[in-house]
Amino acid sequence: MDRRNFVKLVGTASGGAVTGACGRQAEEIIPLLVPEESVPVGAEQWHPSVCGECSAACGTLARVMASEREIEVDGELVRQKIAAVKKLEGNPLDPVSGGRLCARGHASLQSLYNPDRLRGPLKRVGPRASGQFEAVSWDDAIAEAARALTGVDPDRILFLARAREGVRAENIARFLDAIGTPPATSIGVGDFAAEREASERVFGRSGLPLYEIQDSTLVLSIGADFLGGWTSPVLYSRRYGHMRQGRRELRGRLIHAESRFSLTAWNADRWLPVWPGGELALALAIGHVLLSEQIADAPASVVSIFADVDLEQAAAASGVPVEAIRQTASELAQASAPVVVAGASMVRQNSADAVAAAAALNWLLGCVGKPGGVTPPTEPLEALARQPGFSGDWSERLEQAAVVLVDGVNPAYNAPASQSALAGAETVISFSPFLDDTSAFADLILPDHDPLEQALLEVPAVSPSPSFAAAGEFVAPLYDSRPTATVLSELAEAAERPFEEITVEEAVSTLHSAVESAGSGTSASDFEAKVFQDGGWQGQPSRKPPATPGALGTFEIASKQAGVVFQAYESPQFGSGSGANRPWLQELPDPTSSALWGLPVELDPATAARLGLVNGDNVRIRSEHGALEAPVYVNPAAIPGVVSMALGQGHASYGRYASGRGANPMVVVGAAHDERTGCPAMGPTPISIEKIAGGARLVQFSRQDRDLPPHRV
Amino acid sequence: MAEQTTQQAEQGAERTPQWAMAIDLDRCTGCEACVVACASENNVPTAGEDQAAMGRTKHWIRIDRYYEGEFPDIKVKYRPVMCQQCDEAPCEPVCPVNATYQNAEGLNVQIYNRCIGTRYCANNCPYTVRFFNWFAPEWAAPLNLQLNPDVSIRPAGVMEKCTFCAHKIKRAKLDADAEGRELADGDAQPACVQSCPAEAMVFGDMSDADSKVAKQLGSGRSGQLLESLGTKPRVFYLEKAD
Amino acid sequence: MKGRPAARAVRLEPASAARLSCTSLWGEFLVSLAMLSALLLLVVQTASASEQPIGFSHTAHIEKASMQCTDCHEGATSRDSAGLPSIRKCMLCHQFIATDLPEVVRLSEYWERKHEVPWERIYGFAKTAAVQFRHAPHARAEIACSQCHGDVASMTVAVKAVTHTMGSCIQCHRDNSATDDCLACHF
Amino acid sequence: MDAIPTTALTPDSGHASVRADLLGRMRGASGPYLAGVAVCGMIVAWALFAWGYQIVNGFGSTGVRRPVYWGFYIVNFVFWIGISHAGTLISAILRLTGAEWRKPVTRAAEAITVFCLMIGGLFPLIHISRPWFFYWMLPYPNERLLWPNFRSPLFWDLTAILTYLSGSVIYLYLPLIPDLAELANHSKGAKRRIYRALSLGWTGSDRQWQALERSMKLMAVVILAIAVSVHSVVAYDFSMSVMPTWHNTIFAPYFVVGAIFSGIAALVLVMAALRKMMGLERYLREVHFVNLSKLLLLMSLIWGYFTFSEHLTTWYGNLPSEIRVFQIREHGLFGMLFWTMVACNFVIPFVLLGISKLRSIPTIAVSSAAVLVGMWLERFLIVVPTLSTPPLAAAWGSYAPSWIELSITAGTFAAMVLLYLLFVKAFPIIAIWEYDDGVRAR
Repeated sequence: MDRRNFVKLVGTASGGAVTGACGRQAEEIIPLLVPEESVPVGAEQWHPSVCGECSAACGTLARVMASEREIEVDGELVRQKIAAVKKLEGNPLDPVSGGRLCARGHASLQSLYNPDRLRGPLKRVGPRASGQFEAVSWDDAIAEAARALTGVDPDRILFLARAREGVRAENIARFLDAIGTPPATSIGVGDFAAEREASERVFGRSGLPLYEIQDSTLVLSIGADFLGGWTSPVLYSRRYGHMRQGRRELRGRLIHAESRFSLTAWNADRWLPVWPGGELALALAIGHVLLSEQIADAPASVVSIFADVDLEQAAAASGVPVEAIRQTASELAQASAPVVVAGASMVRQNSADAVAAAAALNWLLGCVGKPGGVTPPTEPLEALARQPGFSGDWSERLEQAAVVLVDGVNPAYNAPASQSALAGAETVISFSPFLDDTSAFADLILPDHDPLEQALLEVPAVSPSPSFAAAGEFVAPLYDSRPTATVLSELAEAAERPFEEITVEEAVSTLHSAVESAGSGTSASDFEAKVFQDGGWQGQPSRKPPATPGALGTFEIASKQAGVVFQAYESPQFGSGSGANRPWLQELPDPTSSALWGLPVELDPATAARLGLVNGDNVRIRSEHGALEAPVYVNPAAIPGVVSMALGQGHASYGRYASGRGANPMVVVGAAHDERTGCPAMGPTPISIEKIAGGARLVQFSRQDRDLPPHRV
Repeated sequence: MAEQTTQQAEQGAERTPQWAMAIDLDRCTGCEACVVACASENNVPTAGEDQAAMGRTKHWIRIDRYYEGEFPDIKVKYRPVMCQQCDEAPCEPVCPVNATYQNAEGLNVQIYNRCIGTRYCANNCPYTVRFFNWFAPEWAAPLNLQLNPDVSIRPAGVMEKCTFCAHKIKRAKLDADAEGRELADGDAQPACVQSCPAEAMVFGDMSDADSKVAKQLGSGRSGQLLESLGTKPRVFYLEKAD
Repeated sequence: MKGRPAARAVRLEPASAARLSCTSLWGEFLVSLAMLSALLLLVVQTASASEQPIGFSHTAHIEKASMQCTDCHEGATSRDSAGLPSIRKCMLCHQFIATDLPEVVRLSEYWERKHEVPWERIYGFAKTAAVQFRHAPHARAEIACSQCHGDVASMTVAVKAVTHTMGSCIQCHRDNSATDDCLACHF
Repeated sequence: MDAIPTTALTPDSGHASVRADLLGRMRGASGPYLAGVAVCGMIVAWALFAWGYQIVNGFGSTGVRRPVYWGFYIVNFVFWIGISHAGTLISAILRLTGAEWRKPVTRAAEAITVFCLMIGGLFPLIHISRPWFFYWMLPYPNERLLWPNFRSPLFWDLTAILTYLSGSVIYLYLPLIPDLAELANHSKGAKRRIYRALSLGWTGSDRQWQALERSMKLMAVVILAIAVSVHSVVAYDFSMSVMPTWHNTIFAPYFVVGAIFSGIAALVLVMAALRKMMGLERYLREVHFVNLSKLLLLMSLIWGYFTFSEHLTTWYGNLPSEIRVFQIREHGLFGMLFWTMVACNFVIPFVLLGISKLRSIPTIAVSSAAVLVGMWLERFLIVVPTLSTPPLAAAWGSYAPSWIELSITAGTFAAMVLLYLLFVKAFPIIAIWEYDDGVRAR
């Protein structure tokens, strides 16, 4: 009972009289500004938009209604009538979302209305990562950023961006061309570098293949948690639903191989627990057994990689018994429409090879380009082909960079080792709308609009047909933020470099000419109107000649690591960590542990028993790279000796809901990476575990892991 | 209920839809999209860590998940659980002020402003799907801009729960009325059903034999949660077919 | 009521209320108590009768300028809420018409400050009542505006001519055989 | 029953001296008495503050949570309503059976009833989160055409408790009338006028005596029925639900037995305290304690039998949802409380009261205190374990009271003591005329 509450309590006794006499509510006394245009009260409008949470780029519909907010204008508090987004739903016309949306998509609304969004550009005043900034004007901020950019060797400028294809990426590419800097790179988060590299080898095409699981009778997924995240969770969930119950009298089956009991493993008829890093061995072993049951005319280059596999050795390395491998292979061989979904939801040191070997199984099964099989990647939309590719040497480039520009990624969180480089760079410029782990290192923060506040055109990572999702502007920006494309053009102007921004409208008309050449017969204006009305465009599924495998290379099976290992994974609700500042997601039970407002370290029961740990005890996890402390959740489905932890918490800075909450598993994982692509790995990392007193609490929505035995014991 | 409604239809009386939901557990992936969609649609506030630690979060819909077996032969059994909209709802008779009742369309209704807060209904709900407003809900500005004006903000001290998105049903009816047509199957979609990526949930009028939900109920896999209690839920689960 | 299944009869039907009320001394006492408090409420309300920032005359606009209610309260027949017009709408005419009237001068003062007129609401429901009122269906049912708002056309500054209580809502719903399901309004 | 020897009364207790003695004890206030009133008053004030805090800040300031939506308040409610059975029931039974030894005991018992009901009846008000709408539970004609739900056990509760309270007030008041007249004769000024008014013109005529006797007999019968029904209705709050182990046919009689059991224990404790503090050894003699202890032992046995039956049937029935509650209640955290309850309610009374050598006023008082603790625990173990283990395991939870509930609980015990302290100074705690009667009968 503090003083404030006491006053409140005493106040209620006499309070009735006061409010009764007052008559008018406080909100009516604050003047209401005349709006720019009238927003009808009590009427709803639906505007198409594009979800910016993950690479799937789902087309969405935003429900917009009149609302009111209080702002300060010239020191006076006034009310302002605004159009506010009330809800997001999937856009039924969008080929990816099909009118559906995942938890993260719904919660992206809390990015738009997050109380911790930056109100305008900021300039650092304290030491790096101290969080001390002062507000500056856009003019000053841009002038200062331009000075920083012009003063250095263009090769020492590094632009870190999200791996998303679209107008934004195109503008970034144009800007970097203008200042003579190498292309932007993503940081190995959500860019599926391993999958893309494997696709080049296995299907001879760049991009991501599309798995037609909706028509499959048996799906084997190796390393791809396609229901809990991965490339396009909504699209694959829709297809999964159809596979199970969408066809008359035909129920597809799912076998899932992963080192974690993920959402996809939940749904599988059988889960093959693979030792982390053993996915390659498993794929090779299954292929080897399939060869003996040869069912399709597979290209020789594919057959060769499976021919010389030592089954016993591969089984040992994967942690899956030979018997289970044989059974899985024979089920695949017998299935009428099998498919192998190959992915690396958790990147390993051999992920590109593992994905390639798993994807190559589809050649053995003869399901490449078949219904219910896998469709090799289609050609990207030419006008927008320039997405920030992932370059494996990004961290070295970061070390040497004088100026670092960061847009849409959070290296300080996802690759904690990069913090020293960020701290050492001459200038760090961030476009983040939040004071997150990385923008805390920035000298200048030039906050972007929220995706819902700007025109967008994005190309989904995978789509049933060539398509893009597009959105016009429909709500006014809440704050003094600016779209990054505009800022880039202003930067180029200030630096006196030739830069021509491509707007979404221009991109649409460029794309129209591409479509027109295919003979669609619509006029440019009709096309544009339809794009913005429907929220995008989709073409006919391409009928390219069947793909052929490229050079697959050699595959080496590494033996299983001994001891207890640690792996990090992208949680279904927080993704790579960006969801942590949405209260809805913080209060959404973690599927595995049912944890709220925090994420535990997941241990198997045997290891937990050995260390004397029960749910809620705190541990210190130590690897050669670093240590973290977190509460424990004893996961009945964890592989003995494999300790997992979801990404999401452990932000040093990310607003009131995420800052200082929980631990960042990447601290322990360290800087290991996929050897072919350089993509940062998420384990396995050898660790030691030690029980500690006190620490953070484990808040669970449901504390019962099991439906208790129905009868007395 | 259903029989009577059929009779009415035969007599040509004005049709009263009988709302029901079917959840296909063979499709449900446990992704929790419905949980956030529900919170977004229905102005369900978050409780914060301290209150969550006490078990005071509000999840009008939740995923109950239970592990079965031991590693490596482990399975997980899960299902979305929301107010089951029982025909014989145990929560209804115990409320001393009639703040909760079943309406003619089979909705188990909670009238917020009638509630005096005995919390008896929540105790007597075998599904534990009723949630109490321990404090007045708060949204840090500008999160309040998201609030749906179609759904009342519940004051402190009253009970709340899944309404089958009664406001969306209402809206669908008014829209149909304004357009001078009958309510069609699929016009009214609760937020959870609308969002479900795996299309596991179907909602509609179970007294209409042609509705999607009626067809799902006849699929042979249909059952109810805690069926033996005789609460006659309007939420039907189509069990996994393996 | 026709569409209600018989099983619902078990539920408390407010019909029984009419029968029970006023049959006992106890009832009479309470009714007189209620009347007394209603009177008191009326006195209090009249005493604190709202003063609008601008003495807007409904009569002048309806009778003299032959405007319709829906010219300003646009949503009254088509949307959830009738809506108060923005000053933008007032100024469409009053930039040119009757600019010298003192009330119009006050209006343009607001306009110059870019502020809406802080009209005082005279109808509406307390937030705690959790009432979701929709204008459109009432308009479709051909309920005249005056039924709930009185004869506004003859008023200068609108005054609360009809007290909206749950009793008055229910009474009208019953008279018109509209639904008396609580959920019709409270959700 | 009337074979109880009246020799328990001292031979020298003449009419005049008894009257003078008992009236004398009402006058003046010692230091410890005033200190007691002050301390209790402060605790009650603190509890009222806690209640206010709860109302202003929201019900969330208590420790109640999902799924344990009922906590200490309902436990206290059942506990106090249970104790309230002390008076009326015991005094009515003894009055109807003509047990002469009852005479110094009845007033103390009846006062317990009224005070406990006042306190217990307050708990539903404290327990609901919007107490300002409490009147919605009353059936009154209103323009909204809304009625309370007559099917709700909580409505039955309200009806039953209001009936019981009014009945027991009358039952306490009737035998007070002759004493009030006596008091009026012995006091002056305003006090005299008040006592005079309260005595309703009592002159002591034969007609009045007959009317009093008749109405008391009638009230004794009526109150017996009400008392049994009240606690049955309290039990129905639980047994009408669908919750595992609550939905139980044994609950109504089980609760009535428990109520009488705790009522006797409370009465014994109050008597022991009065005897010690007011020096009433002359009136409240060992025989009263011994007789009551026999009743207590009997109730302990019946309680033990009911508890055994309840648990046996649950265990044997082995219904999945019930057996979980059973397990959670008999083991672990709740298990400790459970076995404490068994010790308090059965083992201690059985040993201390069953073995005649051990039976004395102190041991009887100790057993009674144990029984009160045990019975409070019993109610806690009925309310909380069931609620924390609802049928769907995913919704299981726990409960711990906050300072608010603890303060209010402490406050109600203080309120009980306070009311009693005030009562003994305003009214003779032993019915003078009845006692007189007893003496005269001898």
